[in-house]
Amino acid sequence: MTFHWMQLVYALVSLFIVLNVGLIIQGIVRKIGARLGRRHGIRWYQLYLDLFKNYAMRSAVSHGIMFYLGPVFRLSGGIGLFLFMPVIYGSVWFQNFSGSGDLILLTYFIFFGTLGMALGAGESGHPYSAIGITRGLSQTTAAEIPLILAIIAIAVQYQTLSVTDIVAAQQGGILNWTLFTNPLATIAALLGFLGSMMRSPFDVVMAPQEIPVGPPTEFHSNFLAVLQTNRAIFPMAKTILYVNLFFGGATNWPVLIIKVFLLYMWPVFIGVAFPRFRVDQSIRWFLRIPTLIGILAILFI
Amino acid sequence: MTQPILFIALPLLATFFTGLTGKRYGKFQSAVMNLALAGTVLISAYYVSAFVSGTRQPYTASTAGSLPPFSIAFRMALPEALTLLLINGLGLLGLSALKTTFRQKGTLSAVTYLLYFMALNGIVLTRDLFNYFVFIEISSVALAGMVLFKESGRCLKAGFSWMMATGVISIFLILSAILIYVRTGALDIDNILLTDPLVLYSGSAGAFFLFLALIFELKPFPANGWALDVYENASPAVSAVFSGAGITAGLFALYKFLPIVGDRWLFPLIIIGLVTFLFSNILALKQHIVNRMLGYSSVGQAGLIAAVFGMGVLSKEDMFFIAASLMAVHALAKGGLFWLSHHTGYTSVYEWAGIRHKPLFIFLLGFYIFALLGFPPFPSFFAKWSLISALAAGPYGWMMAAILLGSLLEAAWMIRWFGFAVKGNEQTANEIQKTPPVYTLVPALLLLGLILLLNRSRFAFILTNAWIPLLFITGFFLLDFLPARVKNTFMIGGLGLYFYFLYPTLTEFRLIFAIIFLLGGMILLLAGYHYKGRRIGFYPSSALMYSGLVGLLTAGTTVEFFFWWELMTLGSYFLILRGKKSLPHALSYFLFSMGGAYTMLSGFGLLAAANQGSLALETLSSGGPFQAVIFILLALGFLTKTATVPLHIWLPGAHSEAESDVSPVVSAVLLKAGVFGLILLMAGMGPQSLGRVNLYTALGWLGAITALIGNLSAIFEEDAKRLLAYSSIGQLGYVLFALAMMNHLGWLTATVFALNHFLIKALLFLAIGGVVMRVKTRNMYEMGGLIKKMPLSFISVMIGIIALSGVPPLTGFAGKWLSYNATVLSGWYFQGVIINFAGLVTFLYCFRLIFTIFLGQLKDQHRQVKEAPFWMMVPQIILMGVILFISTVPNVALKPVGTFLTRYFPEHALVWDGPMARSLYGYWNGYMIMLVTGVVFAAVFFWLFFINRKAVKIKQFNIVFAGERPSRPELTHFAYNFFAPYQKALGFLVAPVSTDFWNRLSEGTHAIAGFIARLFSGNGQSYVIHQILFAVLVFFLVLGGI
Amino acid sequence: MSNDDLKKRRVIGPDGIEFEVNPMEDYFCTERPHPESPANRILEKFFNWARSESVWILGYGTGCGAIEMRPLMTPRFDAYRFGIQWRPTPRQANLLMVSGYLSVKTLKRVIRSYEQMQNPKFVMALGSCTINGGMYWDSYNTINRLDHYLPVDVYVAGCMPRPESILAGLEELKKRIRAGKGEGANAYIENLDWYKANQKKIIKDWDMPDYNW
Amino acid sequence: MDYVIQELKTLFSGQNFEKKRGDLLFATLDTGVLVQALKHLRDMLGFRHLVLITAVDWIEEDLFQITYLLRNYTQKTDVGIRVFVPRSNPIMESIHTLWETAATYQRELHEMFGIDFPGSPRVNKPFILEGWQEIPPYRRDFDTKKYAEETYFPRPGRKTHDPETYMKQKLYPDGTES
Repeated sequence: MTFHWMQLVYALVSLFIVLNVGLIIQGIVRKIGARLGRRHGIRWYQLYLDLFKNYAMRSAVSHGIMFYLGPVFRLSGGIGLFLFMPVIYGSVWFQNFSGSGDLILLTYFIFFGTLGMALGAGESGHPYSAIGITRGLSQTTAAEIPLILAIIAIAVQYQTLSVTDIVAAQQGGILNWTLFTNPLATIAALLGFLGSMMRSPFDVVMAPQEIPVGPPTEFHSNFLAVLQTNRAIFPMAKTILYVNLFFGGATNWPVLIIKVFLLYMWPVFIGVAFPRFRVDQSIRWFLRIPTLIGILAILFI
Repeated sequence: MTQPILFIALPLLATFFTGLTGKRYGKFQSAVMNLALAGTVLISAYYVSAFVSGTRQPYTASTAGSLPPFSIAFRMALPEALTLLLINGLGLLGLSALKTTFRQKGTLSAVTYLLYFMALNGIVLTRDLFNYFVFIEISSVALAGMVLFKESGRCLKAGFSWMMATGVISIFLILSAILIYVRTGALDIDNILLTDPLVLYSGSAGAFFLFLALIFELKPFPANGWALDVYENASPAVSAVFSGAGITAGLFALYKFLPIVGDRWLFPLIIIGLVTFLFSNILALKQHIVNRMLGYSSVGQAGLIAAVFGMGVLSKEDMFFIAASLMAVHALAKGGLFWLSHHTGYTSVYEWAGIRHKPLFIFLLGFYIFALLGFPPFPSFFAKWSLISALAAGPYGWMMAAILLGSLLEAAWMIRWFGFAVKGNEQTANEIQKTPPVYTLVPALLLLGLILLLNRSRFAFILTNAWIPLLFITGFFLLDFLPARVKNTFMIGGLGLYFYFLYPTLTEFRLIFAIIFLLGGMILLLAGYHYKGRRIGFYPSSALMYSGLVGLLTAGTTVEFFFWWELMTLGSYFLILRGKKSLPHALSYFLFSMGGAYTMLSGFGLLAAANQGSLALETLSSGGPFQAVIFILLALGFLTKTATVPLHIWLPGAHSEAESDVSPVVSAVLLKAGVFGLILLMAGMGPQSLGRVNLYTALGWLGAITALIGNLSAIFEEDAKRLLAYSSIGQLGYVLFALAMMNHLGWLTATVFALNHFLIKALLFLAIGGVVMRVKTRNMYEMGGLIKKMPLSFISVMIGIIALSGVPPLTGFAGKWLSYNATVLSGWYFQGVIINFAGLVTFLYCFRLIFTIFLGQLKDQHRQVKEAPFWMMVPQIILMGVILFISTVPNVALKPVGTFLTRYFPEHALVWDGPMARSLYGYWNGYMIMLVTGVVFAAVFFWLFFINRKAVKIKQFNIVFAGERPSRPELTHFAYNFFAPYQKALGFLVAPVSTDFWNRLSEGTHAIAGFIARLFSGNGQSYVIHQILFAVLVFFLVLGGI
Repeated sequence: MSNDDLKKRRVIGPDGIEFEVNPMEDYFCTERPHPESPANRILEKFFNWARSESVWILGYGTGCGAIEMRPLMTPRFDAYRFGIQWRPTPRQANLLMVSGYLSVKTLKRVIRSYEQMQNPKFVMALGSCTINGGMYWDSYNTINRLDHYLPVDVYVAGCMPRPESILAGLEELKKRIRAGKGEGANAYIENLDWYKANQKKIIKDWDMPDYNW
Repeated sequence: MDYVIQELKTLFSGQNFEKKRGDLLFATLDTGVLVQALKHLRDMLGFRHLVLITAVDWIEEDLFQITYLLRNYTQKTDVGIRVFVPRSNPIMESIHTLWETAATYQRELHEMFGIDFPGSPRVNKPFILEGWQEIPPYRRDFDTKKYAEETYFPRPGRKTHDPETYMKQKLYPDGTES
């Protein structure tokens, strides 16, 4: 694959779009959550304000070079994940750098930021950071199992690991979506998805009342702003991956945004309905029902 | 000019002479004794050279010119000459150890000694039953006298038991002589054999009694308590000749008289011999008194050699070679060990730590022990090999099993002893006496080995192929007095040169593993420059190990392969043993390696048998009807080395307790020997199945489970090096899994994993080793915050863990990507999921490793710690460079591998387009990934740096602590029991099941030994009863059906 | 917490060399803070707007007033709609809400938390106790005037003030921020010596560095 | 309750028995027998729960009164044991060996009254008064108001009213009362 400079421009454009979409979707989601609780809730643009505010903080303290690099790793992880993903099917513009690697690259690149962030948080020397990270890592390993099963199932189903090819195979009608052609894999992956979105019942990582916000407890000002930027991009990128794999991808931005929004609501719904799991409980949970469904998905390809 | 009678006459003359000169044992008497024994040695040496060169023919001489039975008929031939050389040589050497005894006890004691040797010479030379009886009597009485050199009640009791027991033997012997004479009218072997075999063998009680007497001379289990008491209680200097010379003579007598006894008794002989061998070693396990242990060993070895005499399957040539090698090595090594024991004066193995500061003693102890155990390059190694190969040709699996099991047990207690000597708790050191004989035996053994080898064309490769490495090893043994830095330079240069010369001949996997073994070894050796002083023992051991490793690559035959395999095991064992607390772990490493080596040996034996004795490695492809069994046996050997569950329990201790620059070698380099073996095996033998079980499927599952168990165990470790060791188990599990897939992608994955594991584990072990060197603890919760003090080590570990966990853009991802593709390709979905779960678990321990050591809170006592030593950093920097290079352009490394893999698996190869790899399913462009990640990272970094340039640098207690402030770093560093929730949820998966199994096995063996040991009460009467019962038992068993 | 672990101590390193550890200097940053100047006027106006519309409160209850802060999050009062959110760590919070009387012991923690917040940061004090000691004015252990120890932006009177008044106070605070008057952080640093003298006058066992970064 | 009185009287020569209610009894004991008496009450008479330990400063008598309140859960009765220690040398035997919780009460009494309980865990550590340098604040000779005014920067302009007259004035400004 040859490299064109225009690709860079396209990539930046799509990055800009997804940043805004991410901020707005999350604002709206929180608004919806508030309305469910009969509150007005935040304004839909509140996340912009928070972001600006944090970028505008005047002072900052640093625990050391890794502390500095932690958010950098995190944001590069988020942006990188997005950049390695084909966003709009059939569009020359928005393929990003998906030619660099396939589905496996995406699933492993998710950890790039996580690991870097863990290191950064670790250097702060705050015990809560470490506790939060151990929880997060522990839970993630378990949550990934149904996802791996689902990925293998669809890889076998489509005989490819290329995301573009998987999306291509789902074109031509809603019934071609993996959701309908391989419902078990989709269910397994969606259950795994819950574990990676840091929402209840799997939000013991952050646990504000217990270990104040877990890993990022020492991050503030610009560091936090960078993390917030990532928090807008990273879940979007992950959700786009799921849309691509299971929900037929998208051929234009509006469809993509709608699909992403709907899929994003899935952990939100679960989150408002279920209380928090302890880490060992969530590990056990992931290793039971979702894993079983994943295994069935492979058996019934 | 010479006559065999001189062997009797010389000692007799000297006896009279010394006896006449009075009671005092002075210089004159000593000179006479030395002269007499030296004379016998010279004469036997003359005979040996004469027979070998063919200037003399074997002949029989009779005394007094009359015929048997009225004269003493002596036969002289090459076997006799060699045996006599051995016996008299030992006698001569033994003199000096007994000098003080003779001085104290007077000439009478010296006379006893000479008489003993006269009797032994007689036993070897005589062809006559009655004379044999006479000489046996003389030797028994003489030995009883020698036992009493040490004055103690126990000696007296032992001597008395001995007399009673030998009395029984005499009775059997004289009975047999009478009975045989009555039936055949002759007493000498040749005449007896002239009579009709029917007459001789038809239920002859004479043969039976003769058999019993011959056997009892060799102290068969369990009717041998009397002999053991002698070993234990007599002076070790006496035991040395008793074991070295006495047993040799007894064995020779057995060999000589066996034709009279007849074929019918061969099978019982094997049984008795093997049972003795096996149980003696079991019993030795429980002992801690060195002399008694050595006694058990002597008895056991005698049993083994006796069993060899009984093995009709062996060709005459084989039998001669095996028996001669075993006898010679046993005589010399056992003599040496007893003398060592005599000169150190230690009784219990625990006291042997006293020789720690005497490298020469350590060297000798190791030399003798490993000669006895049959390690290369000693002749016993080739004897063992020939024995097993010969047995493998027939349905004698149980014999192989018994021999190998016995050898394993022997190794267990011997190595434990050796370990205590090198690493045990030091006790008050005895004043060690000056000791001439022990030194002189060393070259004798080597010489002997070489002479024997020259006679065997099948092992001639030692002289053609192996002389360079062997010279290399010997060189390091000889140059051990040089400073470590000089030796290190030699070693690096040597490996480099070797690689340079070897390079043109290496292809494919051999080249890859040569790079790992040699270039990797060179890089890791750089760390050795850090050590000052001499590092006695390090370089010879390394030389052994590296030579062994390289030998595996150049080996063209199975015996060569096994030769180098054993050398490598030996060297690595010494290296591991160098660690401070590595005593039990080195032992367990050694035992597992030996176990693996023995299964491998039987596998190779069966293979050779299936190929009409051909030893070429290419014969792996034609395993005959037993190919599945061969595959399993060989695989077991290699899997032990790669520490596959459940054969893994040796690894964590061995790797973690080794020195800082040894751990990376044994982990990153040594484990690859097992991988190389597996590759050789799988490529050679192809798909295998046992019954309906596809062995590769089984191996795949085994690999997946190993990966999971290894990684899960790693996350619950508090000890940094143990964590890395467990991680190695997991990584090797991936390799096994990938290899077992038996397709192009699988093997490519395995290669990538192996290479990666080498790079990463070397890097991590070096980095952690450097840290441990500085902070003097391996517990991670005692460290923390070291990033401020050791930033370079931190970077090393960071690169290491990113690569290890398989996060793009570093090399680890290549393995993950390939493994996914290979999983889908082979349809091994569930194993693949376990593998990937294990991969995720890697994150947990990786984070724990870097966080608890480098991040978090710096401790008080580490505030002035410095960066790891320069020479520890140099190899790390090189390795980091290699990792980054390969990560950026993976095609440079992977494309050639893929190309030659198509020879094995032409289908489903990767298609390369520059740095872009395409498989059947996906694609991956390492260069682009690195580029995009790098650019994004740099952009974000500069963005943050720009907006946040004013950040105030604060210190470790400036954290938000709920309004409080931290008081002590120890209380603020979260590190202990790091993954408690994980333990709660999944801890049951790492319950130490296999450790328990092996522990129970070992405890059980010890319990058996303890139970049997109760037989040996030390009571003369009960020993006689044992003998009688033994005789009855043998009689009924033989008559009852065999 | 006693001062013992702040005293200098001799420790022996892993290589056997003994050396001195001075926790005050080795474990804590001793740098003196300096005021942070605002950005240029237009940008600062925009920033101030963003700050006023995104006030993150440090959820820290010092006294009885903490119970009045909870209803702010409920549907009835719903402070979220004004851009007000709670943060569990001072590092990420902008507003320190002192909810009631402060004893000497709690004041120490409040000071620490305040100093750990980042510039710009605001203080809002609830209840008469923070204004003049309230009903505890003559207690042996309760401070009377918070503004002697920390720069207070807004006082909300009452014993205790109801959530409505707190909301009104927050509105007032937002106005101040938008007007560019929310410079308490800089004021604190500029008058650091005075504040520190007052603080040290009543906190007799000063067991922390002068400025808690 | 009578048997409690009986036992305390005969075994520990208790005095000044006051039956406040049917289920609440106060008694005064000598300091020397207190621990034995409490142990007896706990183990023999079922008063297993130490409700509280408190002190009163009888500055006029130059005594500190320490009161131990115990509860019997089966009979639902309480017993308060009083002992008196001299103000000049306020030392009392610690009962943390009987109830571990007593250590906290004793620590508080030590801080607030300056009564020492030798051997009680952490009794010398500050409890709520970190760095207190005056005489213990609950002693009646400690002038709280003066201390507060000197220390805590009182805000000028504070007015104090007598609650009764002030409320009267507020509620009935015209002076009528009914």
